[in-house]
Amino acid sequence: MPNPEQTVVFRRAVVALNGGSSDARIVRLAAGVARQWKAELVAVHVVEIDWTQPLDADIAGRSEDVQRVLDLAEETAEDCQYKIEPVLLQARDVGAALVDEATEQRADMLILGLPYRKRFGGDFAIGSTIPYVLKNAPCAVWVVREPIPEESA
Amino acid sequence: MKVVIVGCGRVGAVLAEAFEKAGNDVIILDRSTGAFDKLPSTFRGNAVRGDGTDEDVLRRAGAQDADVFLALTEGDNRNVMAAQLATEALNVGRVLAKVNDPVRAAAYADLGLATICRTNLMEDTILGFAGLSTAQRPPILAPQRTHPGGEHHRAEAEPAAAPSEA
Amino acid sequence: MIGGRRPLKGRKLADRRVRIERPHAAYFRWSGPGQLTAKESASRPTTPLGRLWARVKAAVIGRPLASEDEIGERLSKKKALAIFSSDAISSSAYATEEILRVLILGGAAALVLGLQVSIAIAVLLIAVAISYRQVCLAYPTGGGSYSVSKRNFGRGASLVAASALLIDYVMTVAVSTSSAVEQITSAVPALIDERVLIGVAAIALITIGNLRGIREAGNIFAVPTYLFLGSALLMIGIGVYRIVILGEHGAYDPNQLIRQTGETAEGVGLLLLVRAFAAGAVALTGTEAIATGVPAFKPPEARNAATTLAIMAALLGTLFIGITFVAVNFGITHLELPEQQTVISQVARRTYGDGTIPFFLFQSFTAVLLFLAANTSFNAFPRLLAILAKDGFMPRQFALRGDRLAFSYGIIVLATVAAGLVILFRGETHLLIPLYAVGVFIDFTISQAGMIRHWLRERTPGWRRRLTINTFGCVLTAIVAVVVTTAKAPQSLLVLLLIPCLVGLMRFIHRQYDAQAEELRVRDDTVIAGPHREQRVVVPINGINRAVVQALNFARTVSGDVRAVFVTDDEAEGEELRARWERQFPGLPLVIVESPYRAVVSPVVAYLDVLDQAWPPDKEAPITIVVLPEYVARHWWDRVLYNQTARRMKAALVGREHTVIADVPYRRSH
Amino acid sequence: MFVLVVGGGKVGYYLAKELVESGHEVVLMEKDHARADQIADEIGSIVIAHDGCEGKYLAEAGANRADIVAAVTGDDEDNLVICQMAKHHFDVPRTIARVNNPKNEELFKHLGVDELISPTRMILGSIEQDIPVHELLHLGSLGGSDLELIEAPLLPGSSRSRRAVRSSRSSARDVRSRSGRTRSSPKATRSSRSAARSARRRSTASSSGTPSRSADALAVCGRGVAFALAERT
Repeated sequence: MPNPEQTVVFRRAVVALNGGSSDARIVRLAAGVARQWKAELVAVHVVEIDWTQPLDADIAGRSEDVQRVLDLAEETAEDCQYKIEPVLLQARDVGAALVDEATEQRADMLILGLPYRKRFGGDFAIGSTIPYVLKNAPCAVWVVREPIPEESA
Repeated sequence: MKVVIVGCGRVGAVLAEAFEKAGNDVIILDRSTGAFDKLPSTFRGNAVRGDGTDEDVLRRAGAQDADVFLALTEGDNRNVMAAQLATEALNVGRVLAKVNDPVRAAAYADLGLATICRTNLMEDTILGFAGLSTAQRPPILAPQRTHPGGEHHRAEAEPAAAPSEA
Repeated sequence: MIGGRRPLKGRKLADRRVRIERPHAAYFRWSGPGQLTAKESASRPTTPLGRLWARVKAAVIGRPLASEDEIGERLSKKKALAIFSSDAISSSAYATEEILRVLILGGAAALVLGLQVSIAIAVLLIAVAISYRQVCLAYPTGGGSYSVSKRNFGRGASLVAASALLIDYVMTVAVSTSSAVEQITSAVPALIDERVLIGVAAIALITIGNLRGIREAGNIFAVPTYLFLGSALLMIGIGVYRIVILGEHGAYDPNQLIRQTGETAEGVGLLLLVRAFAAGAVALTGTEAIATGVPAFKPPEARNAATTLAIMAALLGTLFIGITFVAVNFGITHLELPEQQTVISQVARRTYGDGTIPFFLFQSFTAVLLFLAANTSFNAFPRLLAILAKDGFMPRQFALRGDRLAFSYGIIVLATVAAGLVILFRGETHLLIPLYAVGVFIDFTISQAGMIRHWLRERTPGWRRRLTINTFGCVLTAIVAVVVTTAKAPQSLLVLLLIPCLVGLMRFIHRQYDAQAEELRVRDDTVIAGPHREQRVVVPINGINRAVVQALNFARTVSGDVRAVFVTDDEAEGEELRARWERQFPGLPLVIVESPYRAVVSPVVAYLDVLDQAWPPDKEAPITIVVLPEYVARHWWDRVLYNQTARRMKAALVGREHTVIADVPYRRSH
Repeated sequence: MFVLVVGGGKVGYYLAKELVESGHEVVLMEKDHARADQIADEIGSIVIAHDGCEGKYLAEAGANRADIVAAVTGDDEDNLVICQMAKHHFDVPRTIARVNNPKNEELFKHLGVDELISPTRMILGSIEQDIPVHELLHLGSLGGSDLELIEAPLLPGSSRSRRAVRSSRSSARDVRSRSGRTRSSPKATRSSRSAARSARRRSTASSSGTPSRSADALAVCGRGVAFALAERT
């Protein structure tokens, strides 16, 4: 229920998708929160292009797997009766692209998922993206960690 | 036979001793004098402190016109450069560079420099030991063509290639 | 922006990113490997005419809904009572009248017995309700008589039940609408001449509403149902108060009765009472609705449905007996002259006062409720048709949902038939009634019999008691079915005749589908290899032009055996063409068929026959592909100028064995 | 143009930065993680924190599609190997190496490195030409030696230099003489930049008439330092 007393958490959030299991979780979370203030949601998926290819190589646009990441996010949002605007990017570095996109979109929230990694004994690989975003993002950042699955907890 | 060894590591020291025992004239170079401790006290060859990639140092040590030049330091690039110096400037007959990066090893063999790659050697040997099939690479990658600077002494370069292929 | 890629700079000097446009995103969604889901825009029509039609459709029935938009709303008891019982409760609006219409023949003395008859019917109602409670509990997945009988008896009985139900649903619409219109004309007699028009218009409105898929209908239903219930109970309360406490009484005026019937009283006989009972039995119609809709209830579904059923039966019984009591005691019967007046409207007039606002309100509540009752059939009939269609007993179209998730075809069929009935019977309820209720009781009987089988087979705890209840219900409804049918003869016989016709039709359809399925069946363990039959191509041409060249090029990709056939009635023209042909299509056989009788199509067909006969009889017959060059006209209006021959050719070849027709359209490239 | 710079020292850093500013695609390889992070922090995500001598990482950095590979580490042997790998293994059309030991110049040229930057030689040249010391701006010290890189003019009189190089050499001299006039360093940056611009213009002009008609001057300027390299397209 919208509560006018409560402060607005965000008006426009960038939801960073990584194609993993955490995508659906963060989209659902974002939609749930955004609904209270009719905030806008932007789903951003960044495809990292290695240096062997030009940055504008025709890669992400043709990959069904890449498209599916955004399609699934849209679908998840629709399941929650909310709209999410999908953005697909190619960049050399995911973190930098996310920060730049959030800046350009004038987002006041950046939401990232941190999936639990089952391989290598199971842990949370923070990687380089999340630290970069935490350090450089122009807005508030939410990192949503997955719960540790039962059997390995 | 005049043998020049750049890098007095384990391999360099062992080889220096062996060449010397076989009655060869051995010159061994290393950037640190401490490295020469690995040589046996009986070693009577020429141990020179100095950078093997410096033409002046090599000349001063007497590496010119050597028959065999082995670049065996820990730095791939130093080895490559020393070997190329030997080929280009010192008129050495048979040159071998140890290059541990397989990509570079192959690339320089392509460029006309005999290379030996420890990574490849160990990989093949251990795979063979484990009973797996190996890439069947020769232990020493023979030069695939004449080194760019080797035109003027092609005659020496070619016999150099032949034995390492065998 | 190049190829849908827009380069962008970042905040840091060297940071770059490229935004990728996603061309598929407007139409499809990638939902899995090698799997696409079409969005609404992918099914949008592309031709101007199609767009126009879509716009009209959207205006009338609303924008298309995706399958997942179906609201699986679970109903509370309160809402369910309103939704499922509008049919049953609304029958109290005309049931009393039907009894009195029969009893009037027995004169004033007989009319007084109306109350007893209605009590008898109420008893029957209780019996049926108790029996149906069992159905609710035994079939929580929805125990329509079709599914109950299918599970317990198999195809034959279930088809009879389905046919009876189908007839009944149509009748519900016709009767409820007519009755509703009569309530309106009773209140506003000036409209009496327009009643067929009003009835048809009402059906049309309900149809559009249903094509729009009014699933959010819970509240729409609840309000009028409860308004009617409240005002009817109030009316009965006032009536009873005035009769019992104030001692008001109205006697039947024999002259009036004679004026109404045009004949003298025939005396109160048993037959008359039985007929009155049969007429009043329409009150029970719609009782089965709750048992059919169990899955729509909030959990615990079965228990909630059973409770709702009991409440509904109690309400219906009270209303029915109450209205009859008041009507009889006020000496009310239906009036034909000077103005047609329904019994319930007269009761209302008497209790609330003529021309008062409560009277008009009550009349409008009654009319609205009756329309809603008609609407319940619009929900149930297409659903039953869809189930039948899925089982292969009805044309498959009935199982398809329209843009708005409603079973459009079923709705349209129901509306058409019901409107036809309203027109045919001039919108008079009592003329329709004899056809009604017959099917209901056949249905009751079958489903109760099904329950007997069910208990005998399942033998769950308490089955003996339940078996007894259902056996009692079955016997009772069977007797009533016979009584109703005989009492309402000869019209009711029409229904009895119609049921076997429908069953026959459904069996026929099923056989057709079965035969077709058998014909098309592929064994699921067969690996399909490539084609093994030889192919040859025949291209009928009308000269050498771009369309023909394109067709020939296509033909040559299909088979090495290509020949062109040119039919002409002019020898010189043929020779000319051959000369040009040999120059331009070296090595490609051309057959010139001279046709002195100027026929074009039949010589080609005859040539194909000759080709077939020339094929060695010991080899498997080849597939002959007839490639037709076709010029695609730019506008719809000049299409008539082209391809008439091609069309005739197609018509001539469509049934020919071993023959494939391939159209090669030539489109202008701009 | 896609330029692969190996070595994230001062030279590599400014080279990469200036190239990016002038709109080229640049990737910089620096094996020291801390230094790599620092550069990435300042310029952006163009840094690969790997050793550019390793063939595998060169491939990852896109050496096979690079137009220019500039090896500017502090070690001659590394620079040589990088250029040779780029040239012969990855078919890079143009390679530039920094040479610390002037004696190696000969060898590098001989082994196919297209362009050489020799800070030692430059300083020697400057000293020979008697340029006042205070006009030389500190750019970076070269690893392992006491030498400093101050400016990068291409020296006259190198008999083996190609025509295209020669065509830009005159303009490089121009650059030096112009920037030499300015004293304070912030101004120097600006003026050296404009000098580079004019150098570009001039070198294009001066290259016309020479056999390498299509020669285009790549002018690179750092803090008070101007490089002018001619490159054949």
